Amino acid sequence: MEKKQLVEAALFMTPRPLKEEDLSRITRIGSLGTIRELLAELEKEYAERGIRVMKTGEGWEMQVAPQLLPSVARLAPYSNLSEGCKRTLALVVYNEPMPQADLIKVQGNKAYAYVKKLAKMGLIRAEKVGRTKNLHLTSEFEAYFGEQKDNIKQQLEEQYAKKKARDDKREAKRRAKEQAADGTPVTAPDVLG
Amino acid sequence: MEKKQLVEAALFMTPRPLKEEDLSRITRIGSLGTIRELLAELEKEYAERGIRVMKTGEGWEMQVAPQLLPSVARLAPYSNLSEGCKRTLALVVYNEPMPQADLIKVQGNKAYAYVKKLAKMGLIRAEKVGRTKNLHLTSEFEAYFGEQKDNIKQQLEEQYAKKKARDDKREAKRRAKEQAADGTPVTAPDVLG
Amino acid sequence: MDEKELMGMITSGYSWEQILNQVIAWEGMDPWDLDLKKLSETFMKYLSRMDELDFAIPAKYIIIAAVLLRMKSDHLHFLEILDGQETPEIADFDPLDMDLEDNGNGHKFEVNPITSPPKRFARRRVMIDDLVLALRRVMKTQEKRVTRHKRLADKIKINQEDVNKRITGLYQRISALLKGMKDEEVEFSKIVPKWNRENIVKTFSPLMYLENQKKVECRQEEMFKEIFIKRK
Repeated sequence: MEKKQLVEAALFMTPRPLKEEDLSRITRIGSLGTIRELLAELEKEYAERGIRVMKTGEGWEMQVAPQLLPSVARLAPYSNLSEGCKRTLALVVYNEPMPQADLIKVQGNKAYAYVKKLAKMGLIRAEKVGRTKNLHLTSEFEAYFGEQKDNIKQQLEEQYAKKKARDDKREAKRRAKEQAADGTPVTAPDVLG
Repeated sequence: MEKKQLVEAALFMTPRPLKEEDLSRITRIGSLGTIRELLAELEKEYAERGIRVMKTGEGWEMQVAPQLLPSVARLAPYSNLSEGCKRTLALVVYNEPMPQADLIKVQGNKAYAYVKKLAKMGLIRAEKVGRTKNLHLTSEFEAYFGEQKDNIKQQLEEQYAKKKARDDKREAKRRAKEQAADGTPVTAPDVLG
Repeated sequence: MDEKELMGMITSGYSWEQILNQVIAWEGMDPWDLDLKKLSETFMKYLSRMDELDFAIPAKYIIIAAVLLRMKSDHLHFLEILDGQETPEIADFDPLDMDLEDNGNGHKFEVNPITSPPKRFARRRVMIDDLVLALRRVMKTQEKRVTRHKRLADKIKINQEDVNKRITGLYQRISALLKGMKDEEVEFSKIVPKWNRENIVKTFSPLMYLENQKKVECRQEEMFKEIFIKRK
């Protein structure tokens, strides 16, 4: 009985899916057979509950029953990140270690508040380098997204490259059209005008 | 049935305790009476499990059963108390009943906020003694740790003594090494310098 | 403002208005065009130094600090609105190329904000182990504080045996000075042989004994300023 509770507690606590071997190590239950039996029991016991014990490609985890997710998703701790914070986070992913000064150049002074908020949440940390600060991602960041930061970075880069390609194409089309219309190159409008 | 699952899912998802009113809003179950009934059912259903549905001064939450926590704690390194609050709580356990004035001497004025937070959680309570206050541990504190406070105190004292002995030994070694290195005792830097 | 000026200000016992005036003068600011950022920063520096040295910080100072910071933040916000067009905004930024100087080529790129999945993140309860560590850290801080005070005290060694000698010596010196000057009061600064920390302490402590024994009477009109000593 105690053993099953231990497996249950581990699944509840972990921020990422656990393999049967991980569970064996954590619970000190040597036999993988026993682990599998306990998992099967738990899966069954939770089948009709609001939370589920389920196996995904990465291992075993506890999740909200899928049909209930929309109702409770906003309770998740980081879903309330503002757009600004998300951008700060994206920039740090791209450029880690990112000098805070560069971030401020890009996002303006409000970025100080984003950095503070993200640091408080434990997603990034600032490291003093001489008189300036460098921003790094934390292990909590990885735990939260459930992936290595390099993977997240790669995904972002791919998404970005696709978006840029689309934008470039659209821009090229627009220019071609404009040039065809009056034959003169377009100049930027006077800012003061 | 669906209603209870929703409450369960919300308790699972939330990073902070939820009040009955919060749960009513999230689940769109208007009646607080119904919410309370569902919570009582859940509390009972989880009573023997590896995770528990429990109430503190701040509201309802789902947590690992206290006696299993040490086995799975390292899966989630982030606790729900700030460093300052942890220090206050440790001092109160160590010195109960602890005069609030003594606490302020050690932790400074910020300790007022920690006392307030811990009192709100129901872990400590302040008792007026003449013009000052004494801080005590509560029965909720015992429920939180799943042990009698005398046991907790004893464990804290023993573990602390061990840790201090280790630290002192290390410090003595370091000093001996330093003195051997240059033969002169180390002096503090000038305060104004 | 350097450390010496800061210390001078702390021991001056100035009001907050006087301190702000001093900061403005020292930093060479134009009173009609104040650098709020600098002003609030220096004032905060002043407060934190006071705090470090264990001086009581008047509540008024804290209010002033809060007002200054508020003004500073309002000001920054205002600036942001003002030059919003010139601030390189996120939209102009190519995340793969941090060359910020060269982003005026007409292309507008969006950084994909990270989308946060609705994922739970367990925060566990505190265990006894956590309390042990917390207790150790708080005790260590306390130990350090005590050692620091002790080290400071050690720097000025007062030999208990000659305390009495020094009390009588000081009393004679005060009497002689008062007689010689044909005056009622003598200033503390005149009875300290050489104005340094050690001598100040070595004169001040027997003076307190004399005051306690009701042999002299001391008065001080302003904190940290001159002490006037009278025989009783």
